[in-house]
Amino acid sequence: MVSIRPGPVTVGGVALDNHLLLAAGILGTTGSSLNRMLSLGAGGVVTKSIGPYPKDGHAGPCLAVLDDGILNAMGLPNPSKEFVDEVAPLIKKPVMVSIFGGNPAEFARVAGWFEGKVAGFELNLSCPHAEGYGAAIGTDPGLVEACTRAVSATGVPTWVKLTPNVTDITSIGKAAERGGASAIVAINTVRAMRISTGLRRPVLGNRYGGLSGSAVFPVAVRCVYELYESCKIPIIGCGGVSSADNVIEMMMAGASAVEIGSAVLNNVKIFETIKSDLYKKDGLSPKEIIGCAHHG
Amino acid sequence: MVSIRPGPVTVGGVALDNHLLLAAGILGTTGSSLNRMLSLGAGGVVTKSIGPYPKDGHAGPCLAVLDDGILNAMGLPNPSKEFVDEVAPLIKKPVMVSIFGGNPAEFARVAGWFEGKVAGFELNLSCPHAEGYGAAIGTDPGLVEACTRAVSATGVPTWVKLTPNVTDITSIGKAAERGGASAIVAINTVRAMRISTGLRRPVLGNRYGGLSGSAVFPVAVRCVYELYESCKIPIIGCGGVSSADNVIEMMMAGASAVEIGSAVLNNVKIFETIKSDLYKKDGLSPKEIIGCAHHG
Amino acid sequence: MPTMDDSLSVPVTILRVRKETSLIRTFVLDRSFPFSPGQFVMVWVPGIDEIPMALSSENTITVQKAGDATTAMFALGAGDKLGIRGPFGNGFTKGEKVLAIAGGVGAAPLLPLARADCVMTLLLGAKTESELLFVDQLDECTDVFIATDDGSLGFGGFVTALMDDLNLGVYDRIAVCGPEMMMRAVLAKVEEKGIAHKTEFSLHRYMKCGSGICGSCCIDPSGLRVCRDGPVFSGDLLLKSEFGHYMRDASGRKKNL
Amino acid sequence: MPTMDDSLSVPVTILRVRKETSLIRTFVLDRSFPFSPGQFVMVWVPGIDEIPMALSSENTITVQKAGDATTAMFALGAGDKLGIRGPFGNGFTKGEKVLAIAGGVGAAPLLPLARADCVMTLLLGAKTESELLFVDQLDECTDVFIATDDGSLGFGGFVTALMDDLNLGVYDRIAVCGPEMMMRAVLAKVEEKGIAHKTEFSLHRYMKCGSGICGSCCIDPSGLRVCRDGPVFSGDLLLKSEFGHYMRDASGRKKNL
Ligand SMILES: Cc1cc2nc3c(=O)[nH]c(=O)nc-3n(C[C@H](O)[C@H](O)[C@H](O)COP(=O)(O)OP(=O)(O)OC[C@H]3O[C@@H](n4cnc5c(N)ncnc54)[C@H](O)[C@@H]3O)c2cc1C
Ligand SMILES: Cc1cc2nc3c(=O)[nH]c(=O)nc-3n(C[C@H](O)[C@H](O)[C@H](O)COP(=O)(O)OP(=O)(O)OC[C@H]3O[C@@H](n4cnc5c(N)ncnc54)[C@H](O)[C@@H]3O)c2cc1C
Ligand SMILES: Cc1cc2nc3c(=O)[nH]c(=O)nc-3n(C[C@H](O)[C@H](O)[C@H](O)COP(=O)(O)O)c2cc1C
Ligand SMILES: Cc1cc2nc3c(=O)[nH]c(=O)nc-3n(C[C@H](O)[C@H](O)[C@H](O)COP(=O)(O)O)c2cc1C
Ligand code: FES
Ligand code: FES
Repeated sequence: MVSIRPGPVTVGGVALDNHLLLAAGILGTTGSSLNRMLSLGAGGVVTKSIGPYPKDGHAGPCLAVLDDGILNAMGLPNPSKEFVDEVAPLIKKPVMVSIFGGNPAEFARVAGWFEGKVAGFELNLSCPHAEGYGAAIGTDPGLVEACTRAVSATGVPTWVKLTPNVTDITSIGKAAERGGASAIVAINTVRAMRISTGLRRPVLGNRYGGLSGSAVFPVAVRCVYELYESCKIPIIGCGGVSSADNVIEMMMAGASAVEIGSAVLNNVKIFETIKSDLYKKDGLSPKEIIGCAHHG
Repeated sequence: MVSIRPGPVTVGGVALDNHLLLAAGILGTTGSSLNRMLSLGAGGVVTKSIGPYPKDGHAGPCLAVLDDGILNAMGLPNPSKEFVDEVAPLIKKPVMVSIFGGNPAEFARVAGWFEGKVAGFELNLSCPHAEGYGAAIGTDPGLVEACTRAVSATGVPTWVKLTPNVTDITSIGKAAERGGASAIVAINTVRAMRISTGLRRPVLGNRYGGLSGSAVFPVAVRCVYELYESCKIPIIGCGGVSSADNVIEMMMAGASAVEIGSAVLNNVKIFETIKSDLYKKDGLSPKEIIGCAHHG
Repeated sequence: MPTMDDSLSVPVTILRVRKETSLIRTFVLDRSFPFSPGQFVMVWVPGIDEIPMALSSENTITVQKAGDATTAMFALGAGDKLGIRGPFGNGFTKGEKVLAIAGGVGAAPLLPLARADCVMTLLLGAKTESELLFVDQLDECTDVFIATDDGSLGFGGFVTALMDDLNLGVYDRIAVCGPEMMMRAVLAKVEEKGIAHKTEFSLHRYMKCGSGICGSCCIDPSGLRVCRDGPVFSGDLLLKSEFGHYMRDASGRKKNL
Repeated sequence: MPTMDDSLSVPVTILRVRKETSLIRTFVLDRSFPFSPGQFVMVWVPGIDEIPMALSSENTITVQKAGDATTAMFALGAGDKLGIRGPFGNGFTKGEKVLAIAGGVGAAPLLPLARADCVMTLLLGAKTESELLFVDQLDECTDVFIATDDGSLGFGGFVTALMDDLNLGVYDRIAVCGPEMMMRAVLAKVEEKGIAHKTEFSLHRYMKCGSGICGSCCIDPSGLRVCRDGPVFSGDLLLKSEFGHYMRDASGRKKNL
């Protein structure tokens, strides 16, 4: 097992406690659950995606647990502006607010609420199952660039999270880079569906959903690898990471840090578990690992 | 468990022995292995993809077996025209020749070799890891339409196999339909990568590969469901099918038949296994099942 | 490479529907789910929504009409189908001598606890006699004391008042389920008596995933998940919490009780 | 949802390389792979290719220089890394009294069979004395008879000729591995004597996946997969087959032997 040396971590303008962040939408609806995940070892946390208006999300079922992944269609439920009060007590902690909107102005508006109160922004340009939001925008390089610019103009570190549901993810990554992103997060969920043969209908209320967890890990590694070959800003790997070796693999593909979501399902202490395997005093420098699979 | 009534099966102009076909590239390099799979219960077989020139394929490793799928990058090895002799002894059996080429003329040329000798053609417009072939063409609706027309003009049943690695698979499905396809096959593998952390390089010789098996089943179901909503020609579901319930699920999504590939890895008798669970004398009519998840 | 064996919703067929009170019905399912009393399932009402419901026995859920999904359920009858995921959550800690306190449909998870033969005494409350849930079934397995708000049966007043007539020292555990205001009153009382630590409350919070991942059911200030770390929490833990003060709606906004 | 536990290639480090003959080297690995004699592994030579190799012991492969990948391996030494998948395939059927027949590097899978203590007699052939593989190791565990094409050691001629001096009726099984023309000659001989059914041959075919899925190693007319249904096949099955006549190259085209 390859392990890495502990040390200070700064990625895309944000100082983290370690290389592992809680992914957006996972136990990220309240300040106290975000705080709990920080105290359970997350090196940083990304909040539930916050939009310009409160949303209840899709009718249930919102989630199906598969053998090797999770299928979900929450529908971006969020308290909107009231969320400012949730993250206020976490000021100075490595908290990234995930943001979504229908156009650059909405992105800028939501970002404005949180300026000075969080470590950075993560733009959700990638949720595959909310009409008019997320991937509806994130598949269009022009819109991606414009939304990114609208937020990066604040000077606050701005990460852009990409959807894998495109013909060429690098064209979207480059658009984010042009828009002033300080880092790219790849990937959000893969558009998918399961059907209940007993009930003869899709298992999610929204019919379509997004696949996450181990099943998408090889897709996420591929996206990170492709982006590393075409973008210069740091990449945060996300999708199916559930072990220290998965973290190393993401890093070798080109990730400077990783986000973890679905693996929390089986183990709410996953951050502690991975950290104890990942970090060794005699481990390698992360620099030696990041992107090394490109030089073979 | 939902089961179906046995009976004659004709899909996209091709008469099959049952609803289950061997997917392209799986034990499809020789006439005798295709024949073996027919005698092991496949209702039809699709050959290895055949191109205009012989190809050795990529340097190895060509395949990695994952926990819930297979990652492969064979690189379209094929004997080209000599393959005519392989399928000749199988005339009158439900054999579909998979074809690839770099342009409509090449597709037509390869198809010409097999006219009158096979039950139909399946166009590989979807292999995610061969430069200039497969998905390189299959992501462009104009080229898909032209290649399809070049082959469907023969009057021989022409199935078009789609890649899921596009922003909108329905636009490609509709292009195939316009080009005169008699059926759509969805999906080919999902572009992916794994890295050996021990050897610090991608596990495949070609670096990038295609993911198949259980991991992609929810992606395949989604694609079939989307295509059913936008195309009129029959759909053949493919991707991660490994049980009779998976077959029913694909059918409910809109598939008139299914292809099975990776599941052969663990069980070369998978066709017999599934058939004995799938078909019951008192089962439902397939008509009642196909697409029923759209009416809920 | 294993073949898929997912934990998707299990389709179940409703065998029959029992009218318990004017607002509460029990749905008898054709399938049993081994569970611990206090655990719940996510009930998928096809085409409508998926909602959390305690198991009132291995193959029943007992539902109070509250809004969209429960109203849709009330239109279902024998032969209709539901999807069930679960059981989820922790359930009540078993004890030797348990006092159970139920308000309204809160009797649903307490009936199987009483049937597990460890409940010495059960206090059962409702607005009025006709809304009392499971009186006969509970009578069969434990010592039941009744309170109704309007005094139509038993003590006239809140179920919490019945606690004053009991020697609470006799019980090793106290299990509570009912409307949050009623549970808050119980918590105040046990805190006063210094026995909050042996009390357990089954919480109701808005749930989307039921699997401990989405965060919609987390409570302040611990951040614990009602669906996974609960729904049963010790009184101690709830003392300095949102419990009894506010909860969150589907969007995550706070709603005062 | 299990955490991933894939059967990806295992990285191994070469501990040392032993020169066996001018064309054959044994690579000693830092990791053991429990196997049955006759099983093989897919050896990933990083940056070059992945090729099938029999295990000559739990932690060794014995490689003859043949082309790109094997030549690249010959440039590797202690400390260099390879990837290993497997073991794959069926291996030889064990017997009480086995006759083993080895030609050239074909001795590699037969050495562990001899070491498993069931080989009574082993016929070992090569072009010339210096190309004989594992003479000392085999001598230690079985009765070895030698043939060289040039007569530099033992019988002068093909190893098949040594069979004529033996009472083949004594053996319950015959295990064969070597160049295909040599194996074909053995098959002709055992067919003639009516004992093809107790003979097993380890086949070499072009392999891409090694896992029984791609089809590149299938043999006519059975369509059986050398990597999965073999590499060891009974002489009976091979009698009316492509064996000894043709094989397929990387593209799937037939090549006559
Ligand atoms: C662990 C658990 C066990 C439960 N067990 C039972 C039970 O055994 N029997 C029973 O009748 N009810 C039970 N409930 C409450 C039940 O889930 C809600 O009544 C139901 O979700 C309402 O759905 P609806 O669509 O009919 O109402 P809605 O239209 O969604 O809302 C109607 C009212 O119910 C409230 N509500 C809605 N959803 C929830 C929710 N998920 N949790 C809490 N309150 C909600 C709303 O705030 C609103 O005031 C339980 C809840 C939880 C969390
Ligand atoms: C089950 C099995 C076990 C084997 N065990 C051993 C062993 O223990 N020791 C050993 O030295 N060799 C063994 N081989 C043969 C070995 O796999 C080939 O020599 C090797 O693949 C050649 O690779 P290359 O790149 O060096 O040669 P290439 O450049 O690929 O080709 C050189 C020559 O070898 C032939 N060849 C290439 N690949 C294969 C292949 N996969 N199978 C058969 N012939 C091939 C070619 O037709 C050509 O004539 C085994 C083969 C199989 C199928
Ligand atoms: C229940 C759930 C909710 C999610 N909500 C969001 C969200 O609000 N915003 C977002 O950008 N991604 C969201 N995601 C996607 C995750 O952040 C992550 O990109 C994806 O799950 C892949 O990572 P994983 O395999 O580690 O879960 C959600 C995922 C899940 C499972
Ligand atoms: C080893 C291997 C080789 C393949 N070769 C081809 C091919 O030549 N042509 C093609 O259209 N698809 C090819 N495929 C894709 C399969 O036909 C199928 O679309 C895919 O594997 C998904 O189905 P499955 O999950 O049942 O395997 C190949 C897949 C595998 C695993
Ligand atoms: S309902 Fe999702 S975490 Fe509890
Ligand atoms: S090498 Fe692929 S089937 Fe044998």
